Amino acid sequence: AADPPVIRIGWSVPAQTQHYVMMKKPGILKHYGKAYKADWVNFPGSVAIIQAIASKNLDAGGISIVPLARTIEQKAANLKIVADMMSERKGGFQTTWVTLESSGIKTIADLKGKTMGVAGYGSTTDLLARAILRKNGIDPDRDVKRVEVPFPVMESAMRKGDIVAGELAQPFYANAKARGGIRELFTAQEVLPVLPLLVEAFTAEFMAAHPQAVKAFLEDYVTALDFARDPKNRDEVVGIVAEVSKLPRDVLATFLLTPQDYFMSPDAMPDVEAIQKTLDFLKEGGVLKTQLDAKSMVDVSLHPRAKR
Amino acid sequence: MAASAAKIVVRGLAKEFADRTTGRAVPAIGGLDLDVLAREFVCLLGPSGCGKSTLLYVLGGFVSATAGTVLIDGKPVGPPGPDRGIIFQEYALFPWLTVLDNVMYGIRGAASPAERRARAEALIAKVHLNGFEGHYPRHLSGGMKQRVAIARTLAHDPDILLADEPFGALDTQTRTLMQEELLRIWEADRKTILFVTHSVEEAVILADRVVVMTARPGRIKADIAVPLPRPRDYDALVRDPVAIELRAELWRLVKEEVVRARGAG
Amino acid sequence: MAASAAKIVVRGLAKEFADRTTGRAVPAIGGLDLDVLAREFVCLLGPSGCGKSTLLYVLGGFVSATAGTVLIDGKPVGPPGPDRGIIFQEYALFPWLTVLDNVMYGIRGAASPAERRARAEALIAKVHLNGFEGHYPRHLSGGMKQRVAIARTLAHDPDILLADEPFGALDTQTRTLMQEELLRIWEADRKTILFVTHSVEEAVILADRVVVMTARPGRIKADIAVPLPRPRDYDALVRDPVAIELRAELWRLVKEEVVRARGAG
Amino acid sequence: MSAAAARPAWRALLRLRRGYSVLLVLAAWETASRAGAVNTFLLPPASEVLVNLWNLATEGRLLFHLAESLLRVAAGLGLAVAAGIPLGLWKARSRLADAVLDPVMAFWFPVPKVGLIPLALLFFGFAHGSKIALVFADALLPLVVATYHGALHTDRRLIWSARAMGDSERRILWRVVLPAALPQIFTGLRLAVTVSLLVVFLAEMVASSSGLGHVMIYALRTLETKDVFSALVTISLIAFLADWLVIQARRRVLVWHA
Amino acid sequence: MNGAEEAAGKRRAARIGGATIVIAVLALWEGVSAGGFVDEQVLPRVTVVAAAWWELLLSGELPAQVASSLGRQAAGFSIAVVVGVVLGIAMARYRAIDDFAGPLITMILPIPKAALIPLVMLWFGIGDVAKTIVVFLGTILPVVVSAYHAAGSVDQVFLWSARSMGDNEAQLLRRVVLRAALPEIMSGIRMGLIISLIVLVGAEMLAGRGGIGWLVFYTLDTGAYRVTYAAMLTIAAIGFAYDRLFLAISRRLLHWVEQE
Ligand SMILES: Nc1ncnc2c1ncn2[C@@H]1O[C@H](COP(=O)(O)OP(=O)(O)OP(=O)(O)O)[C@@H](O)[C@H]1O
Ligand SMILES: Nc1ncnc2c1ncn2[C@@H]1O[C@H](COP(=O)(O)OP(=O)(O)OP(=O)(O)O)[C@@H](O)[C@H]1O
Ligand SMILES: [Mg+2]
Ligand SMILES: [Mg+2]
Repeated sequence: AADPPVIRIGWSVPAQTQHYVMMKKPGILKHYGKAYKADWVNFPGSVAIIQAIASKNLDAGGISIVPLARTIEQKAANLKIVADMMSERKGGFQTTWVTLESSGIKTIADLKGKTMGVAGYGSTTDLLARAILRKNGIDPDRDVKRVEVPFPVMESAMRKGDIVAGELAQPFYANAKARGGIRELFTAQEVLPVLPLLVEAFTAEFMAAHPQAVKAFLEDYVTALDFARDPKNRDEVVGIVAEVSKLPRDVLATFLLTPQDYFMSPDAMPDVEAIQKTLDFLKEGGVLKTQLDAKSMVDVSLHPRAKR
Repeated sequence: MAASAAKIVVRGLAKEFADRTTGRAVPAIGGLDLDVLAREFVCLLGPSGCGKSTLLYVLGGFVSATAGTVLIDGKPVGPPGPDRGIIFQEYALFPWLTVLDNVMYGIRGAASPAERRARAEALIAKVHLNGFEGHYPRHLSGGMKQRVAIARTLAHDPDILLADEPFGALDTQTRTLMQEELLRIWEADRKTILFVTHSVEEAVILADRVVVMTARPGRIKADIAVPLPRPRDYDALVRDPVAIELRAELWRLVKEEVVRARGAG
Repeated sequence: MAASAAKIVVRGLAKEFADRTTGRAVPAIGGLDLDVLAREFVCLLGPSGCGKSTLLYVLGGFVSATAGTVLIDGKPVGPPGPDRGIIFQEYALFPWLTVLDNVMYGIRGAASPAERRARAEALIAKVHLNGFEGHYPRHLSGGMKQRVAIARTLAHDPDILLADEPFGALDTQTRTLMQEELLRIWEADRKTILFVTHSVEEAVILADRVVVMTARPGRIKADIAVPLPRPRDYDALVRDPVAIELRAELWRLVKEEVVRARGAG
Repeated sequence: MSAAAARPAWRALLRLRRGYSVLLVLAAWETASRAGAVNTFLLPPASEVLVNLWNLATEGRLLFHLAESLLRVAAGLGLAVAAGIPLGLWKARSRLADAVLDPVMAFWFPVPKVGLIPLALLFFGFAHGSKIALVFADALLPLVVATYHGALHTDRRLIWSARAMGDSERRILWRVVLPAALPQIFTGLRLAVTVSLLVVFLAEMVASSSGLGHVMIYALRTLETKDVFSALVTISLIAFLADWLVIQARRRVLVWHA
Repeated sequence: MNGAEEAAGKRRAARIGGATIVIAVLALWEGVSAGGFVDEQVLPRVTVVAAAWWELLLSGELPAQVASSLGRQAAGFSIAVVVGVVLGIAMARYRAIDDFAGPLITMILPIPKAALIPLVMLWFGIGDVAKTIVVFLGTILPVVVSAYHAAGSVDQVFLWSARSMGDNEAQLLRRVVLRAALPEIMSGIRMGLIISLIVLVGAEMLAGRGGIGWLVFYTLDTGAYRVTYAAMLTIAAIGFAYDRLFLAISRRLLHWVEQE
């Protein structure tokens, strides 16, 4: 038989547990090496993965929603969302804006005139924070000073007093919480109850050329997801994530695969409705220039758990 | 003498240097005519700063003249080439090469490496530097460097030799030995030599003709044949009336220019 | 002469250079004794490469001796200082300073800027370089650079002057003028001068005493007083029997060493 | 006179001669992305980028960020010059300083300073301080190394001359070794200018709320490729200008040099 | 006391001084972190970093990452040296090449490599070639600028001497210009060597297939700072070793250069 097609797939950290399991435990996968092979390439983030896809160096990747939407809007690459990866919603962790208990900040309105930390200007969470601030009567550009602080430094900057509030993703939230003295200020819940954080995307060209490979890949993807979600494997999965992220195991153990972790949908199906809401939100915020249709962006024809 | 027969013909040569600091032009040579016949040994005398080195640079093809023509073998002077060898006033030894390698630098042609080496070693012996073949220039005394420079230029055996005070850093006795060596080479290899010197004595011993330059901007002040038979003996010339007369005359000519330059200052 | 009275006392001085390429030591000076009295004008003659410059470097405090003692004013020679001025064989002008700034470099003390400038300009005039105050060294001829170096050293007015062939790049006539200038300064400012020269004539005109060095490794071969009254007239000395005899004697002494060096090769 | 009249135009052409390769690259860029040879998402046409740049500039936002970056470069570079040249001179002239500093620098310089950004943020603040510190840390390398190598090979007779005229070692450092090393120091300065620009943008990309690097990373996150390239073109122009200034200064200061 | 003894004494004092500085810095680091002056999460203690380093070493990850990086670094650096020296000398000697390449160099090299990554991906992919090119682009600047200025200030009389001894252009470049410019070129190469290690981080950001620079950037992102510092110290140690090697080679090549 001919060699199975190679899927060149981009991944990044954090929050791609399905990928990490697939990379580190190919033994549990049914089709790996038979129906397809995977070339796992790490990138610093979704933008880099998209650039690699646009320059034809990748066929697929775990991508966050804003860059994906912008890519499709600009027709830079014909990407299809084929599976859900992680989302922020009730029942799972949501990026949280926190303050110190001692800071005296009780409500969002108290932030007026204060300095707060932004992990990345222009990122999805930044757009959400802006919307929430505005909703609470605070002009994000004028009423507060917002400085860019990398996630890992956020807690320290807050404790040191450089900023009074800041956003924390996992594992930084778990870490800060464990050290105590932190109070939650708000989450994105208010503006977007469900935020599809990361999705698995393939180029339409690759799907057309190798449908069997993609199908097999998605089956394995679901297998990895099931493996990760199985409580008896938790220790092993924590170990895998620790190895991949190089973060201390004990830190990860405090939240990983608990309700404090990002939400992984058990059926791995993309939530079209939530995606559409997110696209609408982005259009409203001016990030997207055109109205995109979530349905046309999603292609679950090869998804093993799609209702046909 | 017919201009066409001369090896080197200089007509109306002028050279000005742009002085970047003041923006004015500094005239170094101002309308100089000179002929040098093939195989002639011409010495050039002149006050310090009168343009002697500059003249050699123009003949060597290193700097271009501001005005005038320079013909070598009837053709306008070209870029620097192995037909004209030059011994620079400031030696210009390659500091990254040993004495031997400096001298071997210019030897080329069909010679095998062993032959080239032998030739270089012979020349090093002629300038009395045997034993110093492996030394780098910075480990040599002033006079030794100068002798390496002489050997290096002689090694590549140019047709025309332009020498800028080549013996200036040598004691009188070593200088005499070098003069004898140079005359031997000149006679054997039939070179044309233009030789800048500060020493009237040296000019009289070496030259067929002595050319005296004026103070800056340099022109030819006098062009005097040396009517002394060769080989010339140093001790004999001390007492030779023609030589004494010639020396006095040259002395007087240069002195005039030095005084003039001083007045002009 | 009592050693204690001498300005400079050198005893058993030896200097070897390590030759990194061969690993052997090259002896430059081999056991040299010399006394120079205060206000004495001593000329140093010797074959090329015999260690004259090296001796000056040791006296200047630039290089340390391998063996022997050197006393200046009765004290072991210290690091270089403004009491000993040196004119280097290869000029060592600061290329980034103009002629004027080079000469002004060494002038210090309580003088105001205007006074220092005036002093520098006077010295520039003395070496006949008026008009070139604003030039940078690389725009000067060899002889002009040498004269700037002379002016610079004289400007800072050292007690002891160590001069390494300071007139080597000058034509005989300019050289004569410089010699006169130097003698005037020596007499007026009562300096002690150790003067390396290649010219027997120059030594006889300038020196109280002429010291002849042997071939490398340098030692003192002869130490001869010059019994000629001052001021000495160039033209008169040409015919003076004492001077003629002295020149011949010095000539012979150096020649002997040159020949010996050649033989040793 | 016709020659005199023709001169300005001729001069202008002469000046163009040094810029034509840049024009060629711009033309190639434009053609490639217009002809569809490259994905315009990755490389938008030059003309669109330039128009976009013009819009950003007239809007004023870009100029603010440019000023922020330049301030950081100027401060960091200034500190690096003030520290690097004396350090290089001292290292070249004192065997003790060399022996102590050499291993320290050999260890410190190759450290990728991006890794120190979190620390710099906490130590020097989220505004200018951290960026200035990083610029300083990296711009120091070319200045110290160039000054050191330039000073090391100072003609010993020049140093001797100064000593014989009574200069102290300290004075010699400033009056002899420094000018002798100046040609190489200028090489180091040229490099330091480029390095500073590189570092400031990198630091601003990792964590900053202003500056050209911030503009670029913001545009990158929202995939506004034209804004990304507008920032890049601005960086190029600034670098070109800064380099030109250094070369002019070099020409003026080194009149005595070949 | 003779000169050799004095020199040895100074060397010893210097070595002690150097060691003191290193120990003082490490102690300060430990103190600042352990004493809570800086959050341990941002600046892990030396002992923690050392432990992480040791772990990475034993697991074989560190040697593997270093090995994969050094290949790219060596390739990028070597090409940069060759191209940089040739281009720098050519620019100094030929006006036309200077006019063409000069503006491009000053406009392209200051662009952050991270920003060029999309284009590098487009033209060179995401493999070793692309990363080597990024290293090359980062490293060539000091080499080319040094070679340019050095070749431009070669003493005229050397060129003249060689010409009058019949050197053609190629011989002149090889036998005189390159040799005379070598001391200054070497200082550019020294900077290039150091910078080639620094830009590994940028190059390996491109797309991770490992490498010591990738390790730095990756863990900087995940917040695993103890690994970041361990990787940075490894790079510093490699840099230190390279610099010693450079000095040994440079001393051999430049033994003819005058030093007081
Ligand atoms: N590169 C230059 N730039 C400007 N002026 C120069 C340059 N080279 C020489 N000059 C000037 O040209 C004149 C002639 O210089 P040149 O070196 O030819 O003199 P020279 O006769 O060789 O003197 P010397 O006997 O002292 O060596 C001098 O006045 C000098 O100042
Ligand atoms: N730095 C050095 N390293 C090794 N050997 C040296 C060094 N300097 C000088 N020498 C050697 O020492 C000897 C004496 O040199 P010195 O310069 O003192 O001679 P000199 O008498 O001044 O000769 P000249 O009249 O030619 O200038 C020479 O043989 C030279 O090769
Ligand atoms: Mg001359
Ligand atoms: Mg000497």
